[in-house]
Amino acid sequence: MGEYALLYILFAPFAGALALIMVSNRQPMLVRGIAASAAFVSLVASIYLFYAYDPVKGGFQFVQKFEWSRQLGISLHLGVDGIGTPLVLASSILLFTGIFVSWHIRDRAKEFYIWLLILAAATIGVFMSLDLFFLYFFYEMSVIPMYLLLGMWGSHTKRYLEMTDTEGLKQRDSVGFIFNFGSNSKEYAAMKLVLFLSAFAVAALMGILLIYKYAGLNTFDILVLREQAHLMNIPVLGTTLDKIIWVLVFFGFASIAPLWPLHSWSPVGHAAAPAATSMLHAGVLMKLGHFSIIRVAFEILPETTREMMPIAAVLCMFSIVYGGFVAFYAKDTKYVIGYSSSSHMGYVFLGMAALNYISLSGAIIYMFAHAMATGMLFAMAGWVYDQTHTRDLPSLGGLSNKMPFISGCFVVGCMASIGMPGTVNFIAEIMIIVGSWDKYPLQVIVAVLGIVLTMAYLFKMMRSLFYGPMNQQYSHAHDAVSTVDRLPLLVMIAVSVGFGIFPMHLYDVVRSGVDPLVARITHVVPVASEEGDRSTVKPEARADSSDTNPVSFSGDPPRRTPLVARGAE
Amino acid sequence: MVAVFFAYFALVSIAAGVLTVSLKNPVHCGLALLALLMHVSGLFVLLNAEFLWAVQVIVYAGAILVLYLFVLMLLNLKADERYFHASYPYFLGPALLGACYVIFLLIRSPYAGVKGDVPDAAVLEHGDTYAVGIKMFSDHLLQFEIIGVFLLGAIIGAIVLAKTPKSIDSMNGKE
Amino acid sequence: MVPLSAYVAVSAVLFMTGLLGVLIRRNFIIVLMSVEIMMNAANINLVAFSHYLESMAGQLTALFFIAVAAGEAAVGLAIIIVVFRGKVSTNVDEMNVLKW
Amino acid sequence: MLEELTAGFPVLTCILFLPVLGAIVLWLFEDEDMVRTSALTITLLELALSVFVLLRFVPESAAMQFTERVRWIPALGISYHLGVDGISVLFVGLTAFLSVLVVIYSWDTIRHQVKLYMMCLLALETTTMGVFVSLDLILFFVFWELMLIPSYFLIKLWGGGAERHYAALKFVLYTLLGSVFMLVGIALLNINFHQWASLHHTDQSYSFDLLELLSAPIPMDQQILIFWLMFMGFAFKAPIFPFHTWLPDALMEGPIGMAVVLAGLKLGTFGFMRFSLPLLPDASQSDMVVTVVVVLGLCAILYGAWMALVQPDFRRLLAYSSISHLGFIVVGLFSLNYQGLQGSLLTMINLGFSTAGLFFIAGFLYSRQQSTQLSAFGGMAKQVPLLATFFLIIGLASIGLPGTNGFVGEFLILLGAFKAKWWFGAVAVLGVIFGAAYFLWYYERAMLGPVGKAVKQTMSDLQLREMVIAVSLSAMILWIGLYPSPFLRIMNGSVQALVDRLNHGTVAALGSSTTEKGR
Amino acid sequence: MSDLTDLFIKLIPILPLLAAIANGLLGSRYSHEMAHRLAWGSVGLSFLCAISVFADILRTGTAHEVVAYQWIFGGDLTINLAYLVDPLTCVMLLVVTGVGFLIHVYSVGYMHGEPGFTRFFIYMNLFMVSMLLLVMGNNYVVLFIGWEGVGLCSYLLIGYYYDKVSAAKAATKAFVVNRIGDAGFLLAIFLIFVNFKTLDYTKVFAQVGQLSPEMATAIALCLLIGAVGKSAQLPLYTWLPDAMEGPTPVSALIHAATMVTAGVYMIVRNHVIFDLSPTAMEVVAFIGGGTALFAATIGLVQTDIKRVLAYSTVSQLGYMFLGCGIGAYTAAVFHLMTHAFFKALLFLSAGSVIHALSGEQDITKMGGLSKKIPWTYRLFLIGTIAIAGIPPLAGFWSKDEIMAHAFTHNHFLLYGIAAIGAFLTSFYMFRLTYLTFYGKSRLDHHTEAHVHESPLVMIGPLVALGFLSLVGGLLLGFPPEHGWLHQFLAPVVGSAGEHEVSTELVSTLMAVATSIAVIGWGLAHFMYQVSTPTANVWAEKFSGAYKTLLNKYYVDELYDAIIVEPIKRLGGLLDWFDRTVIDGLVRGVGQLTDWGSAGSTWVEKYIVYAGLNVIGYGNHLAAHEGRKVQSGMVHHYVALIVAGLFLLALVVQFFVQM
Repeated sequence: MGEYALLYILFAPFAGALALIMVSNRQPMLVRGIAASAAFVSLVASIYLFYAYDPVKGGFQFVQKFEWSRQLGISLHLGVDGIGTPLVLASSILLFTGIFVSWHIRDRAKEFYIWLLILAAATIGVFMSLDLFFLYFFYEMSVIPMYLLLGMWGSHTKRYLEMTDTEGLKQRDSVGFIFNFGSNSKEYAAMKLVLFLSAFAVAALMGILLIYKYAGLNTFDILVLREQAHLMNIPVLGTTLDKIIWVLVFFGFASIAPLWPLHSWSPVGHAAAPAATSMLHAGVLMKLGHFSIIRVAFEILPETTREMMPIAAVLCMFSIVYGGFVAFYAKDTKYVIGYSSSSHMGYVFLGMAALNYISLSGAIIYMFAHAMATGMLFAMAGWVYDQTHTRDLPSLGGLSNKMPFISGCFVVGCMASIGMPGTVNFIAEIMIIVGSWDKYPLQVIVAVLGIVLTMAYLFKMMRSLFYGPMNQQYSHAHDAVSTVDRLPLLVMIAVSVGFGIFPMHLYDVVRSGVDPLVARITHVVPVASEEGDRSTVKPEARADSSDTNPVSFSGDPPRRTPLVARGAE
Repeated sequence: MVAVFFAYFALVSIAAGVLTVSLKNPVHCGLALLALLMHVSGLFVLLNAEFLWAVQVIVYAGAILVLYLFVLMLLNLKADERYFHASYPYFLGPALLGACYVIFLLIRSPYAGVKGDVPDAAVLEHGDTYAVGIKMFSDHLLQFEIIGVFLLGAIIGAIVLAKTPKSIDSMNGKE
Repeated sequence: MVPLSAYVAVSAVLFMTGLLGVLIRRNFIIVLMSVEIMMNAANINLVAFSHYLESMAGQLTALFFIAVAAGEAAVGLAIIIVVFRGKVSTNVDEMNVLKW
Repeated sequence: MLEELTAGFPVLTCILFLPVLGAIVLWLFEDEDMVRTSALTITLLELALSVFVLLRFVPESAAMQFTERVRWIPALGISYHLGVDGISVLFVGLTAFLSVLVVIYSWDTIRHQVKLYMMCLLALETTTMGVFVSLDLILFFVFWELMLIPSYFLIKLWGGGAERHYAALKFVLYTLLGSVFMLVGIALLNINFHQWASLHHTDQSYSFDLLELLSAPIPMDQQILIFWLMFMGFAFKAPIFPFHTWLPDALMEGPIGMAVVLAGLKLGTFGFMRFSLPLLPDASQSDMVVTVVVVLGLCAILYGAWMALVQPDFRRLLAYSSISHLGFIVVGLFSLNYQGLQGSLLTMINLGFSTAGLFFIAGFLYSRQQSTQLSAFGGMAKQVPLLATFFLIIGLASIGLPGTNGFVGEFLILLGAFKAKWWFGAVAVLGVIFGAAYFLWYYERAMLGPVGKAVKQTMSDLQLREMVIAVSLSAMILWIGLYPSPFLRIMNGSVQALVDRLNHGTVAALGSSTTEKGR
Repeated sequence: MSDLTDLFIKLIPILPLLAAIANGLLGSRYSHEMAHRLAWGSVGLSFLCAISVFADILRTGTAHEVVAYQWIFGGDLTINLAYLVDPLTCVMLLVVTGVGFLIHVYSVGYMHGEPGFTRFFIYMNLFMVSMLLLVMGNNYVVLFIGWEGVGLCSYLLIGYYYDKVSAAKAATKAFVVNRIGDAGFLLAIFLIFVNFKTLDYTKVFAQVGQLSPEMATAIALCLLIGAVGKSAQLPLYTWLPDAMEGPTPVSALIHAATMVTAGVYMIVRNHVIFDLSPTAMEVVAFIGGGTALFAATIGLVQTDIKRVLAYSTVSQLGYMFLGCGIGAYTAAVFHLMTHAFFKALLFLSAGSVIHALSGEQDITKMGGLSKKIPWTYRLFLIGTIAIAGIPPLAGFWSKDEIMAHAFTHNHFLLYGIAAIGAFLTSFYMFRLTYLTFYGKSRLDHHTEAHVHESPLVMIGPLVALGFLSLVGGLLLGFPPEHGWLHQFLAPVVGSAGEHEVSTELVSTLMAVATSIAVIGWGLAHFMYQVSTPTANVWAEKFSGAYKTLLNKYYVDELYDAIIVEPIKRLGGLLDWFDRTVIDGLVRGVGQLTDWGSAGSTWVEKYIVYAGLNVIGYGNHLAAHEGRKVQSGMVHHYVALIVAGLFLLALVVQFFVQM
């Protein structure tokens, strides 16, 4: 496959979707088989990609470029760097496992798989786009299938179901509709998700178009733009253009991340979605936000990023604490996991905000790690829901006797989510903490307290689900026994723990992507030592000012320097 | 002379149009429409478009209108008591105002445009039919083909729609 | 020499008449007839411009319009027949399934 | 011959992963007896390995021995670095020893979900071992955190109390709260090392390795900050007064086996000795730190003992006595002199026998009376003389009677404390009195006197398995009490090294003139 | 020879230890016979070893220092398990092993048929071991091991009848009170280590000159606290009378002859330090004197035979302390020895009485036993006379020496106290004798029928002790201040007689002491033999004082009220504090989290969600109105299209005009 790996990864799901159109719903095994093999091809190619990516060489590899519109300067330009590679891998894994998680879907399975494949393919497309147009194209494309997946295969919340028809109608048409937190129909969730994301995507699109227009290069190509776009110092509306663009791009994409307070679509969406969708949604779809911010804002507007990222550092605290608190209070499994996801995305923002090698690498690894952890949790929440047809925590309990395997995996999932050592989350967490301390000590304290909070609500959920007295109503629930049911969980656990114990390659890959980026943003270039050990960092400006140092202590004036060395000005 | 013919054709066609819209009996409407078509074809003649004149007469008057009348008769429609729509006045006033406005705009428009390559003399040399034919089968061949396919589709569509649905009958279990 | 604006004005009047017909008549067939009126108005315009701008494109387009009108009439009338079978009426007021 | 065979044999790795592999093996079995037998076999093997390490350990040496080092995440300077020195090697043996006893104890006291229980137990053993043998701070933290998981389930699933869910969650959250702060501290150490390394242009830029971190001087204010961060982790885990409230709950509600491990293995104070003191010698010696910590320790001694005095429940009493003993250890540690450190270290080991032993006794009592409340006891000595005898022996060890191990440790601690500041010792001595008071008073009410009303008439004395536990514990207690020199010899070298380091401080030792020494 | 002596020295404590271990491990396997033989046999062997060591010391005059093994070490601290045998130790060794041996033998008879026979001997042997370590240790820590060890064995033996509530309580009390003293002792050890960097006696005493007086006082007072606890002096004496709950041989061995004298031994051993501190000496002397008088007064009215003896023990120990306090160390040791003889004799005789009366201990229910158990009676009488201080029996010499020393060294107040104490001692001891052995029998019939003389195995040791009580004083301490003992101990405690006193004064003091004792005897004779109602009359006359004395000055109650109860109550308070405040804080944090999460959820529901939904709902309402445009009527749509067209035209025109 070699250099065409990206095409395989991207188009295998599309091809699978096309093939699925041809077959009938009356042959479920064929349907599943096609979906699974498409996902498998994508997965294998991703694994190949991940391991074939050469971190020493760095940069964008496996680049493919197809001209699409010469007049507008649009081309299908694909390529991955160290940041995209792990995310592509995560997407493929979640797609593959998602297919198995939704193995038992009976209702219009074919269509379900088609949309799922398209969703995943679009997500993957974002991660490998090097063209702003296609980045946005895939971004929007990934949102649309969510609507159908939620609206058709989703589930209502318990409180919504409990309302009689007339009440439901009344609610829909009255003020009660405004305060419907916790009692949503799946249609509401789907609508909210798509509208919200599309609305903010438009902001991002405006940003992209402004870049396109004011760069004056007649190209959407990120690689060209980042080298040649000079958007600073164009005065607009009392500020400079780059700031406006940055804000548009940042908040446009941060909505899907989701950064507080733009998160409210996400728990509802998670809650309503079927398991596999939630997995992809929380696992990789949310990372589109961070990824796109990195790709667009960080790459093209490095200076502005350096000035503006403190915004994220402030908001991420709210994300962490607020999400954690609401998750603590929530009574619905998927709400808990959903809010936990939105809380955990705060860590990624923290890592991004600190803008140094360690923390940004940590943020990227955290995205990967969180994909696995939250994927596991959603898969198992989905399993429990399938067995009991409820996600209402107070009414559940004692299921561990009925489903020992699931409960065991759930523990692992929770541990991964908390960032227990041994899982890749831990590596990410520690890197974020190590990296961010100098610049944002307060945020780090909040973040570590957030870990405790995470543990509190996850353990609370675990207890309400699996321990304590069992509701006899659910005595028919059974464990995941077949290979098909166990495979996805085991795969995700293996990945999470495997990278937790052997994170070297992952780290190298991520680092190869982060290093040039941070160097651009902070004007500090990494110098590889003789062994190719890229951890050694030396300030570029050492000759100019002897006290420049990437890391500093507080309270040690002679050596005190900001973490981010300012530019020449 | 031309102006007189023009005035005649124009006035009669407008009058026929108004009648078509306002008569109560559908068949009368159809007949008024026939008058309108004829007089419009006359306008075509004034514009040196003899071929179109022929087509107008043959296709519209000969084919389409007959089709209308057949349908009218087939459905055996009686004239309605209230053949105008209930909100007629609300439409009429603004529509007439709008019409005046549009006409006013049109009249004071300059109508400047790029002159084509087929002056009147050239048409008159070989006749309109010739000119149309040359153009149609050279520059506009594709459109012509498309129209052909379109008509075929329309015919098939009309047949499919209008034929007695068998499945419904069999569903009803009789005949 | 009749000015072009005269043809255009005639065409406009006819078009308005047809439009009014579409708007105010209840009988579906009459509505279709009004559409024919509007098409004829358009044809007049096309031919007039064709003449005055010395280009055959207008005439050709008018020709195609006539063909389209034929197709439209055929399909439209077929639809009317189908609807009539169901509703025993050609009253457009009763055809409001477009409403949400 | 043996040495040749064992040269290069990664014995610590084996020790570390044998239990967890064993747990996986257990998974395959269905038969409960088979599970128990295998668990016992595994722990015995582990004990054998530990004894091997203890025997091959070169005493009177400060060097890390049996070291194994594999680069793990080189970029961040994280490595898989194992090793034992005089401070940690005894804990390895102790952990293995207690695990065997816990398995024996659990043989017939755990009746449901035996397999899972044993797996948790073995997992706990691995993580505990990991804490003791890790020389890399991240590796250490890994095990430190992982320990919470089996602990949580042990308390939650096999606990006897009604509040066990609450207790388990409280334990885990409490400990986690401390450890995350410790994690920040660890991160700061790393950052500091990085700072230092990049100034000195050394190869390794980042490092979490204990031995490498020791070579980097740390500015005083930074040391203080890191110290308090690490203090949070260790103090919450230990637990040091007033962060102790999880302990009575966890010990009360959890199963005896868990209580034995929790109370017997003093991880928190080990952490102080292993990391805080050597890494942050200047901070550890600063007046403020010493005063605060020692005062907390003294409070713990008196408070714990005083609380123990009025507890009607034996396990709760033990919990508070544990707190009291931890106070001793802390006071000893922060006396920062040879006797204090040595005594603390020895006391940590001792408590593994005495406090853990008392928990076993509590378990024996529990299995007879289904309660450890005083109201269920009274005059038991009449019916279970052997139990009462061992109760007394182990109890006396816990209150530090000469001839038992408790005395040696306590004496050294008090001596060290007295040497540091006379009033440290003078206050701590009061703990000795209270210790005797609460233990003997409880013993009197529970064991002596006429047979209590609630005491069952048909009560059997110690069974074989219980005898094994009691006798082996008593043997260890008397051994260390009467002939402690093997143990002292093992720890001497490392303690001496620690004292030297404390005396010189990092900054002075490395001759850096950039920062002032702490005091 | 020296090697052999070293071996013997090592063997002395090991022999009883081996016996204890053997009995402990295998005691249930073999008969009681075997058990007690092992027990007393091992002690006997130890005694023999002690004699041989003694002989060696006597011959060579050098002290032996034997290291058994290195015990605690590290850094600058090394503590060996090592023995120092010098004359002082030798004396103690002989007393401990000798009296111990006799009591072991006695116990065989006394304890016959008790349920925990073997256990008893295990404890006794362990006690011997501890006591031997105590006296033989060459450093403070070994001393402390023995110190605590005897405390433990005392605890075990007091609680021998553990199913008796009073015994259990007494045992706990004894241990805890001792621990208070031990804490002081520990502090003393620390102070010594901090000052001298060593804990070996010889090294400490060699450098003692460097000590500042204040430090010496501090060390001495800390040591004194330890001694006070162990030797049952004011204010920590309360455990000793309660300790009589143990079997009588225990009372004899531990609470009369050996353990309680450990305090005295310790002070004598450390006399070098005490000598540096006059203040401390004052304190020691007054504590001793005070205790002597105080305990004697309580002894006046007690009715339990063993309690009377116990208070007399406390009182006699007071004399020893008094002796130490005024520098009469040899006299103190002398009194220690004689006291060991006669008090063991008294206790064992009392045990014999109790044995004869099937466990009766109340002297008001005895009387007229002299005929029924004549041997016991005679021996008891010897003991009484000895303790009363009537020459030439043992007690006289030692007590008189202390008193004389006080007088000659100008401690007149102390002398007065001691004299009054001596009078009271004489009185209550004879009161005890009279009430027990004379007068009419007040026994109940059932008991009376079973009264019998004790077997030979019990009487034999009594006879030996009686002999020692008779002649011990003369043999060891005559002439006063220059007896054999004084010469023997001189290397250790130094010569006592710095300033010579005239023989007249000595003779006078001896005469005074004798007369005091005789007067006491006479008064007792009058009250309990001649005019029996007098005692009751006086008791009623001074009923307040009588009751106070009978209730032991309410000291126990006082201690309960001011120490024990507050401690318990404060414990309860702390428990409340722990549960509500400290745990409350933790729960409070949890509660805060709860509130925080509820608050966040509120914000989520009413602000974030509702805010978004308001937008949606606004849309909804607008659409609700706006959808009416969508009538479904084609012509409506057409009309709209047309209107739009016009609008467009207007707009276009507007722009064109622009």
